[in-house]
Amino acid sequence: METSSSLSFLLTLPLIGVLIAWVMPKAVQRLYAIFGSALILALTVYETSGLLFAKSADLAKTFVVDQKLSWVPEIGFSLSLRLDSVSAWFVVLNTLVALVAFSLRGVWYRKYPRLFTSFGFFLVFALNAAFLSTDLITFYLAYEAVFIPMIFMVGIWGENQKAASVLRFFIMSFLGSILMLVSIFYLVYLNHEASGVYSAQITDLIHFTATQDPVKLCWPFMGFFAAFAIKVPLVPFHGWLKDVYTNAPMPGTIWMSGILSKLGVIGMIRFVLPLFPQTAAMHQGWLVTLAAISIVYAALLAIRSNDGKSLLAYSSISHLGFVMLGIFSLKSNGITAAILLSVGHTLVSALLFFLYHQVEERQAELNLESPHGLAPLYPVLFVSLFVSVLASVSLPGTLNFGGEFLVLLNAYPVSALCTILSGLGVILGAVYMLKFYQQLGLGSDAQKPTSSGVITKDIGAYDLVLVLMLLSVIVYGGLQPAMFLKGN
Amino acid sequence: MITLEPWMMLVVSMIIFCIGLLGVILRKNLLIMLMCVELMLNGVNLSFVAFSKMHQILDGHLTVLFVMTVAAAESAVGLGLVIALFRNLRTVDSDQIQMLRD
Amino acid sequence: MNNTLIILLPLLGFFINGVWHLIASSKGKKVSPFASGTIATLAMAGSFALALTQFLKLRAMPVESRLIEETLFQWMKLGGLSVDFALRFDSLSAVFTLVITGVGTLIHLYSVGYMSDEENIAKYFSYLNFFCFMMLNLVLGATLPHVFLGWEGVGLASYLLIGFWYKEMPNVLAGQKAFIMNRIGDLGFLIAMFIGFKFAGTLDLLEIQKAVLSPHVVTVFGLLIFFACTGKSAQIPLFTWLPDAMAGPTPVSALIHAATMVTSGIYLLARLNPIIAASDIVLSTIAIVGGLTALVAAIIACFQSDLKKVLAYSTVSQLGFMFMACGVGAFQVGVFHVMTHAFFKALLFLAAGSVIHALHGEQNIFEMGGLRKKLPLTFITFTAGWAAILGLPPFSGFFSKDEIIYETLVSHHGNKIIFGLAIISAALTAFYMTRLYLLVFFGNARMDKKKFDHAHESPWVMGAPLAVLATLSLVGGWFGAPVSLDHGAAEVSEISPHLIMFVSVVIATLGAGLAFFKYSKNTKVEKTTDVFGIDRIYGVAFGRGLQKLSSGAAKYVEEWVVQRIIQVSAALVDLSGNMIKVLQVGSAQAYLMMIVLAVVAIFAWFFLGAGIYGNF
Amino acid sequence: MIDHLDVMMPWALLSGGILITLLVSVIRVDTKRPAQISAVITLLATLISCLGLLQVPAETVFSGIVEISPLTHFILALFSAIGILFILGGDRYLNKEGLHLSDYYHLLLILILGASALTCSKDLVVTFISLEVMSLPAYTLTGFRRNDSRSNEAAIKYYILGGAIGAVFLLGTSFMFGATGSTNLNTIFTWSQSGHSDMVIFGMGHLLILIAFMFKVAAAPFHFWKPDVYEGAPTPVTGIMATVVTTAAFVTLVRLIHIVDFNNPSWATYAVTVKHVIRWMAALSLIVGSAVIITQKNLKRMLAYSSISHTGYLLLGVLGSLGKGEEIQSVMIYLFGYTLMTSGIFALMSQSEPKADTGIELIDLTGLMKRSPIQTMLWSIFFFSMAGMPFTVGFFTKYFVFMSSIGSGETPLVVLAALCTVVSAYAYMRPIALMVMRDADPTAANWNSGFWSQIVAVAAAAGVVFLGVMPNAMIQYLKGIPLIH
Repeated sequence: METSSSLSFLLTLPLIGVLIAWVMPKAVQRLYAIFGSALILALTVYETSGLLFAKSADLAKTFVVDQKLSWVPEIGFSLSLRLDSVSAWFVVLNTLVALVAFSLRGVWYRKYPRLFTSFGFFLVFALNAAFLSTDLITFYLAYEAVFIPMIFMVGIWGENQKAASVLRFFIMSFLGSILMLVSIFYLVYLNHEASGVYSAQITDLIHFTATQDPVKLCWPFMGFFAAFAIKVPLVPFHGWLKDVYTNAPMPGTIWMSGILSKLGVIGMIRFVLPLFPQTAAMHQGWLVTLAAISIVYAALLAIRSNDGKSLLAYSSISHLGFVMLGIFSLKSNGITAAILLSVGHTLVSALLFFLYHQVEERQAELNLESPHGLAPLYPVLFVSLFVSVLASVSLPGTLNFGGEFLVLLNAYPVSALCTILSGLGVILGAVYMLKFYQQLGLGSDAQKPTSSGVITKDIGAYDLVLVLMLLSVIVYGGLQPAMFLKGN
Repeated sequence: MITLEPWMMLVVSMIIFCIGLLGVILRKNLLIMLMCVELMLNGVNLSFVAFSKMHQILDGHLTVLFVMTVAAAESAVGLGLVIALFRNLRTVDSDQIQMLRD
Repeated sequence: MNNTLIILLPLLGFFINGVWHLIASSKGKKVSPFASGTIATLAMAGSFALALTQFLKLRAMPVESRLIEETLFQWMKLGGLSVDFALRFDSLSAVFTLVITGVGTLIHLYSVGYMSDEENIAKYFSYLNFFCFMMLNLVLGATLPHVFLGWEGVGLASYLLIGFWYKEMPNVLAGQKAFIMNRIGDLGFLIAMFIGFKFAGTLDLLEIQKAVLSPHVVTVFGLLIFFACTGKSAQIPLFTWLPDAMAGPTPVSALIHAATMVTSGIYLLARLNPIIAASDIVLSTIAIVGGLTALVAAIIACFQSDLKKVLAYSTVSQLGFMFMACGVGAFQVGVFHVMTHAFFKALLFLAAGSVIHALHGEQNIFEMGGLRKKLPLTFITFTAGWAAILGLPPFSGFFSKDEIIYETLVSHHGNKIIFGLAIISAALTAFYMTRLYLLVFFGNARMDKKKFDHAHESPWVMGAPLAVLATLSLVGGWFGAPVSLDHGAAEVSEISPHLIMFVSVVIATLGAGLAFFKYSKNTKVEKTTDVFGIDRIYGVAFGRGLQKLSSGAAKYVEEWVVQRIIQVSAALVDLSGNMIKVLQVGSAQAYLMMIVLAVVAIFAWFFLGAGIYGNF
Repeated sequence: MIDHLDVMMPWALLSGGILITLLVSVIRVDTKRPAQISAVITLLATLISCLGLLQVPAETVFSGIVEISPLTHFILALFSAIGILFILGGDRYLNKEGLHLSDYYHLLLILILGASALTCSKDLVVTFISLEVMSLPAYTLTGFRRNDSRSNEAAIKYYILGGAIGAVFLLGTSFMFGATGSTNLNTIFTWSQSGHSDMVIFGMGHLLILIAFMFKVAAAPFHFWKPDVYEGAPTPVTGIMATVVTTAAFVTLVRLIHIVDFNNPSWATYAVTVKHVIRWMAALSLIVGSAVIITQKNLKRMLAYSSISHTGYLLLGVLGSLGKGEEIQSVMIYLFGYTLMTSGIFALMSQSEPKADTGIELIDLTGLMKRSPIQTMLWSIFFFSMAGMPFTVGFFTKYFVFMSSIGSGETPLVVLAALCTVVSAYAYMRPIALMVMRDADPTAANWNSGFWSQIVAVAAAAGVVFLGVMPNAMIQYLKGIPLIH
């Protein structure tokens, strides 16, 4: 095994970032945030490179790092972290999403900029902790801690209906996570009864649940499922999503759709399936059905959305439905495909929201009911947007295609019907994403706005570099998904 | 010849206690409610004496002395509060003091 | 290496033109159409040359082992699935590659002239090159996912090119329609792949043919593949996008919607012919659907007044012929017709483009007439195309179409119904093509005098491709089917091929004659009639239906169920809070009363409920 | 003779301090500083001497009616610390309200003396007397705003209900005395291990005593007094009641529950009864607390309902510890954490200068972010802690009570508690939303952070966060304190 320095490093670095934000002058916060997160990204990639770029799954296994820091030994809490090829991807994506979110210009760099930057770095910290954690309690703590900056982010920099939407977001997520917490306690207690030690270590608990009757584990399973189904979200647990996505400031939206939703994904992969393999198998029928319904239902809602953000929000639910479908196939191949797809979804949704923000900066009133015809005015921006849209509709050659294709391929033997239903989502995906692009870019002969204060230039050089970076990962991943398919 | 059995004293004490309780619940005058609280305490005092007699020990009697002292202090405080209230509201009717609710 | 270069050259062209376009348009400059077109055409020509060398190399090989394979890299590997990014050049791919690159080169060349006024010319050529790149992936890909890559890629290119003039919403919507209808078919492709992988354990095109599959699986697989083909090749039920696709520039219609992309369905069926032919249900479905499409499209074509739309329906109809051929097991005949059709239909489109170009965008055939003098080259080449599609000997169409009609009768998968459908469609084809031919080139000029006077023959870049294609339309059929895929065909039959030949020529002549009588003098304006109303029905069923479904989901499920559950539970909590609050009346005596009640309850339970006497 | 005066030193100091403060108050001077200073010095001395005695093993004094143990020292230290915090933090509030009288200080000291005596008592009569010693200053302090009829009303209500409940407690004592012939807890416990006669009368007595303390900790359905009294009382007094009185009452409640030997099979049925009573009260407290809290607009009433729901959680811990005396640390940890955050909240609250005379309302918090980001942060920390969010002490307090009641098979109740947590979390998030997301309402209160109250709030917030991240020391220490012998 490696030395364990790399893991605490992944956690301490963002925290240092939080502190430095308060000594930096307000005017340079954006610059600081971008450089800081880029630095963290570079270091993270460097640290995890063994896992990310390993030629084979077996080779990757040699780079897995485990670290256990005692935290509250009296009650068996420990800071157990594990960096393997699954968490490595999520950790890297996390910082990448932070970089994208920090790169946006907006009110958050004018109003309380330090607070924004420090919230952002805190999010990076909490998410890293959640992605790396193999101790259920630590995971829960990190999982909850993510709310705190998120609530404030929506609250302080959000738009009109923010209070109601953020409260709903908080309450629904909290409902799920507290049910998970009770389930964790229950498992820890049962394990304590059986083995005499308090431990929330996933390895210990897996040993324990393996000996239990799967029917008995139904309730704890439901607790975990509720938390992650709300977080991802699966239909019908998505009631919080649209409002908070639309009212959140764009970085918040990017964080939420890009990486917060992956908390649910990693929770399912890391905790639910290993802890309750048989229970999950018992319930597989409706789990798969739920995933398929999510795909189609969210796509239907997206078709009707006339607001870009809510359209993208629903499309996010729809795509995450595919991820869930792969996970609920309960086969390691399906799960691996789901990881691939969630990497793709993270990149694409971050990119789409990022570009949509760029469009919004150039034309304030963006109603998708009527065509705006902006593409000829900002050709580079719209080409980027179009390629992102194509990735989102999972055109072959993009990362998302590999993900969706492999997910469906592995889900087909489980449930042909649900796979076909999900396949309808692919068609509907094309319908709404094309609508999104066409109404923004095509169909009318627009003029550049003349009023001052509005950006009239095409996408800036820095933004373009960022976009190209993401796009190249998406396309490279589409041609070489093997890099992302090293198993879980 | 009828002897005074402890249970008889207990019954009386319970009756006194309940009278006191009912008084607190039903009367509208704060001063009478105050007195009824004292009545409750005195009912209990009686039961202490009864049990003390039953067990043939003096602890109960001793307790009664303490309780009486406490009751005196308590009613002093109570009266002070009622006076303060009366200064502000010019009433000692318990129905008039229902501003804090919900 | 050559296989790779064949696809890389168009990709390179795509990148050069694409980046050029972006740079130029963000600087507000124009790209020279000639330079841009030269790059694109050269890329295609190079590709064609390479394909030709590969083809010759292939010819030199022994018949059984005619295959040149190049593996570029491993694409996907997960569990039992291993998909390589490999290019396979065999005789079937060769035909398609040559058609794509050859006709493609000509159309690129033609576009240089046709699109010279276009502002975003570099974008146009980059899209064209991109299309060719994807189409070549489709026909060269060694695995089903690779074919699917091309399959979706050409769909995308088609979307972009149909909506090329994107400032008008109808064009954009036509592209969207094409893309989405293709996607519906693609779903069939996807599921076919899933079934194939589940039962055969591989997605390699060669291996999957060798896999032993149960008849049931074969049938489902074949039907799904065919469903995918109906999308891409515009067959019933997914054919309505093709006429709308005429919103794109005419060379695009010629290349994508006549010569190449729409024939990829035939390619796929021919490629998978052992599996397709293994199921009678699949074959007869293909034959019937193909026949019906041929007939229906031909009927609709008779009522069109838009020059390009007539040709579009004609394409649909001809594709129906090809599917008929596949459906009776004569895959090589289908492929033969793909080739000849590519020549003459591309020719017809380009010639039509030339007419439209000359008339500055006029597409209504009742606003034309008498153009044979004004546009002699166009007229001559169009005549060649006309003769070919009618199936007049010795034009190429004669050979392929005649063979299809013959096979429908003699193949043991064929029968009289299909034969009847073929014959009637052939007659109708002759009718509407002649109608078109007469209305455009003969009679009086019915457009403005000024417009007529302004009409002039196209420049050589447009003329040369016309000439080449006209030649090919003439000679393209002389050498017979270019590839042999014998499954159930070539039965010995008592019916003489010559008899069928005779019948088909007579039928074509009859159709043409009827049109001649009707349209040679009388040129009363006919409005386009939506004969079957299929488009309208689809519009209601899918367009409006989807909107209804979507708003229904939003209103009834989202608003009334999902959101309502949240609201109601919030309201319930609030209500319970308010109800509990009712007890907080503010009177100390009431509080004491409630305390007493609680005490009484506890004691009652202490004495009664807990069975205290039994245990104490 | 009294040969344990050394361990009694803190109480002696406190009592002496009370006398001195009383003396100072009696000498009329214009400034109230002398009483304040003497009170602070008294509490400091008490605190220091308590801390010095923390390691002294438990021993009974005064012929068995009082037991001095690490727990009682700890609790007195805690109370003194809270007392200091509230004297310092409330200074500004008292001046503003015109309540700065010397009497305030000695009443406060007597309250603390009574509360700490309550936790030491090993005799029911002593318990009664210390209960009254605690309650009488509490009544008086509640009515301390003499010229405000709301304050008077609160005091009267508190007084009447408290007096009646005192009588109920005494009745219970009398029954216990009747059944066992003693009021000494050790004797009663010994009796319960062997004696089998008069169990009904004993059970009645025990239940009455429990009910009396359930009233003191405001478990539903005995909670009605709490919102009204909280609303009427001066803010620092409310704070004292929420911390000192609640803690003392809870510790005593737990001790009094365990005067019966539940492990003795002959008490099995009764144990079930007690368990059911506590279970129902816990469930009702949780439901009432969390359901009503979301309908509240007055901040103090909100905190009253919040404390009712916290009582529910504490009862969960009690339930988990029933018959397992050593597991009482869940209650202790909860009380400690709750005390910490409540002190902070009340310190913040005493900084307000509401414009309406109905006290501080939620609306007074609107737009606080714009006016004072630091206050907003402090409020948020306390509210997050109340909701049990991670990295605050509130998470660990909940962890322990949940764990301990899952351990005793109360999982459905824990699920209920979890659901109630969600509901009350909404109530705690709402003020945060108001502070952060709304512009200030024109009728909103002014906020003036006095130096000392700010220090108190910051210290409490730091404690909340520190214990939320590094709870080891707290857990270790509180685990080592046995409550019941």
